[in-house]
Amino acid sequence: MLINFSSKDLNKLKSIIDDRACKTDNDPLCKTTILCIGDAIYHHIAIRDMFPSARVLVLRDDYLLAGLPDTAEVKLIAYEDWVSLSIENTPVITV
Amino acid sequence: MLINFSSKDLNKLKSIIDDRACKTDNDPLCKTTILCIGDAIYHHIAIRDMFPSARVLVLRDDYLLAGLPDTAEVKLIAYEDWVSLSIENTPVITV
Amino acid sequence: MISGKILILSTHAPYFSNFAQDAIEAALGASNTGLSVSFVLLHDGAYQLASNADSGKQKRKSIYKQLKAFELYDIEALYVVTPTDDNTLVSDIIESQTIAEVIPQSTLEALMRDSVHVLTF
Amino acid sequence: MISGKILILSTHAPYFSNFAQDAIEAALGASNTGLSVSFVLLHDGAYQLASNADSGKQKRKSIYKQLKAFELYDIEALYVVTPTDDNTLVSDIIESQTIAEVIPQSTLEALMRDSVHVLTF
Amino acid sequence: MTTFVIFVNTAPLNSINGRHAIKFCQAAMAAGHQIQQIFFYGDGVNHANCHALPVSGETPLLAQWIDIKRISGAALNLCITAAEKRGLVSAGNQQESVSEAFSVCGMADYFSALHQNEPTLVSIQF
Amino acid sequence: MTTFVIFVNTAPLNSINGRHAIKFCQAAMAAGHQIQQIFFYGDGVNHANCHALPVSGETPLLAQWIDIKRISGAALNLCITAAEKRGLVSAGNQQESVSEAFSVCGMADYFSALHQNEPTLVSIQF
Repeated sequence: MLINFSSKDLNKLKSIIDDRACKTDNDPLCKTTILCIGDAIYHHIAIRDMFPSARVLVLRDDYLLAGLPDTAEVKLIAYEDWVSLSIENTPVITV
Repeated sequence: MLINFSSKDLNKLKSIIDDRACKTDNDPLCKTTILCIGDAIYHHIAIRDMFPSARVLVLRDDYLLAGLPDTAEVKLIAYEDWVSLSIENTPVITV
Repeated sequence: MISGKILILSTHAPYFSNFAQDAIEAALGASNTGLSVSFVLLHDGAYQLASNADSGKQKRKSIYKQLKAFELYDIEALYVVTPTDDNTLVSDIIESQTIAEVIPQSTLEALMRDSVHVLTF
Repeated sequence: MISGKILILSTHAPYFSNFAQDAIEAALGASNTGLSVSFVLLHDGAYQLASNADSGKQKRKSIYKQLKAFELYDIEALYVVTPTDDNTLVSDIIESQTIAEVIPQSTLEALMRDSVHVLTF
Repeated sequence: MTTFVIFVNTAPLNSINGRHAIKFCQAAMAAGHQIQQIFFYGDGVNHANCHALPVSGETPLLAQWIDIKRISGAALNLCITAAEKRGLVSAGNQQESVSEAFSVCGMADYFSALHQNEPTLVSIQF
Repeated sequence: MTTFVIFVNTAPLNSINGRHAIKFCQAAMAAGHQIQQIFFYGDGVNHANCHALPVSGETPLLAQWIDIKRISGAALNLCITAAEKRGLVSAGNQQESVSEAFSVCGMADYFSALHQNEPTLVSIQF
């Protein structure tokens, strides 16, 4: 499952997914992926803390467009990665 | 000062006004008035708790449109009151 | 994974924006095309279940009545998710309604994982 | 109360919606008409001060450069309000910029009370 | 008597704020106040679209704006920059989808109203 | 090869999501995938307005949509109900402000694509 999260309303994300459900069956392939886009990029650390079992990624173009620092701490991905992620992690849910 | 608050982002309201400033010079006429409209009507109690020194009102039409219970606890006002409030409490700030 | 199914998530309060109406029209459109539709109210979407909304007097098309009519349009299931925070306002609305099946968040997650297509409004 | 003055509050992050641009264009319009404009970045609006935004490469009109050019257009004052919560991301941005005067929330409140007209974006 | 200057920058469908503005103007007029102008900015310019199909059973917002203009004499001013960005005005000309009750104008039409030294002038944004 | 069905329900100015959708489609095409259709719903229908003035120095979104259509063969489908509510389609006819690259259609055009029993079909909303 891939969640494209574009909002700053973290409660909305919490109402959709619980951290316990982010890693089903202990199978790493079943991990939920949360991709922060748009306004959500400012909250990627809070989101990572909120969902430690999920894989939390950030869209590189948006992150750089905002002028935020490219540190090792943040996992930035390109559009081509987003395409692959979408294929490998259906359903894709945009929130 | 009248603040028309239509959002559910309470942090935005907090970034604009501090409760200490809601009652200036101990003059009751200088009280800040917060009018909850639109999505903010669902949060009027949280807003009242957050700003105990402010006068917190709710637009009646929106409250009834949402189907929320008309209790004594909530101070509902009509459009004609909104007009008077706007005249008596300039500037009017819409958030 | 089963095809021919769609999950629609409605996350906004009614009347103050167009999202609740957009979600309903998408559900009807999907059902018309023969898709099996599961419709879930969550987050602020639960407020759509307030049955005594003053929509008639204010000349607004009733969201509640449209949700209530879902069964006439072969919409498979109407759910509302139990709120995760303690919000008495929304809890009261959910308790006093009878048109949506109340499900825990874990069921929503199962619904999402079982879906091929999801739309969110 | 002094007339001929306007206060513009810009509360949104840049680029992801049109609000930051709308606020800037309103400020320029007000200044052109001879109004004395005070422009305040607050809440997510403080993110507009990130000077190394990748807008050029992504072919977006730079919000930061437009704010920086405010003094050329007789815009009286550009302020940014110290964030009320401890947000290191925004604090770092505010500390490393030089185009906006940093003011505490109490100054914003004084600005609002002294204003006759206020627009928020 | 107070004179109101109204600023609308939200779209008719996306937000209830336009409806708020209409009912506010109606209440202000009923109380004997004046509406000097309604200025449509940002997504608010979409209020001028005369081809927008109203929801069945709902009173069209456009008809209510035109009523406010008729009764109060308030100008319905459309910000040209915002209208151009949204394709309602092109090469300086209103598209035929823009209601004739609206006037295309610059931001100066709004801000010069605020410039007047009138303590009885109140500006409100919706 | 995967086939994508794209759903856009945000306005071009109000949200960056439309730009996301464009760059996503471009990346998908570059990787050899197919775009079956882009369906514009809600405020997304405003993407079809050919009179919208692009910001100077920015590549117009409309031109990029048309490029995607040209290269991939993807249909640019405009939901008729959403377009009518926003005055882009009136009495069943496209307004002259709607780009000819777009086709007005019903929701069935989108949902019947999802109906097909294709495991390689992925739907994404922007």
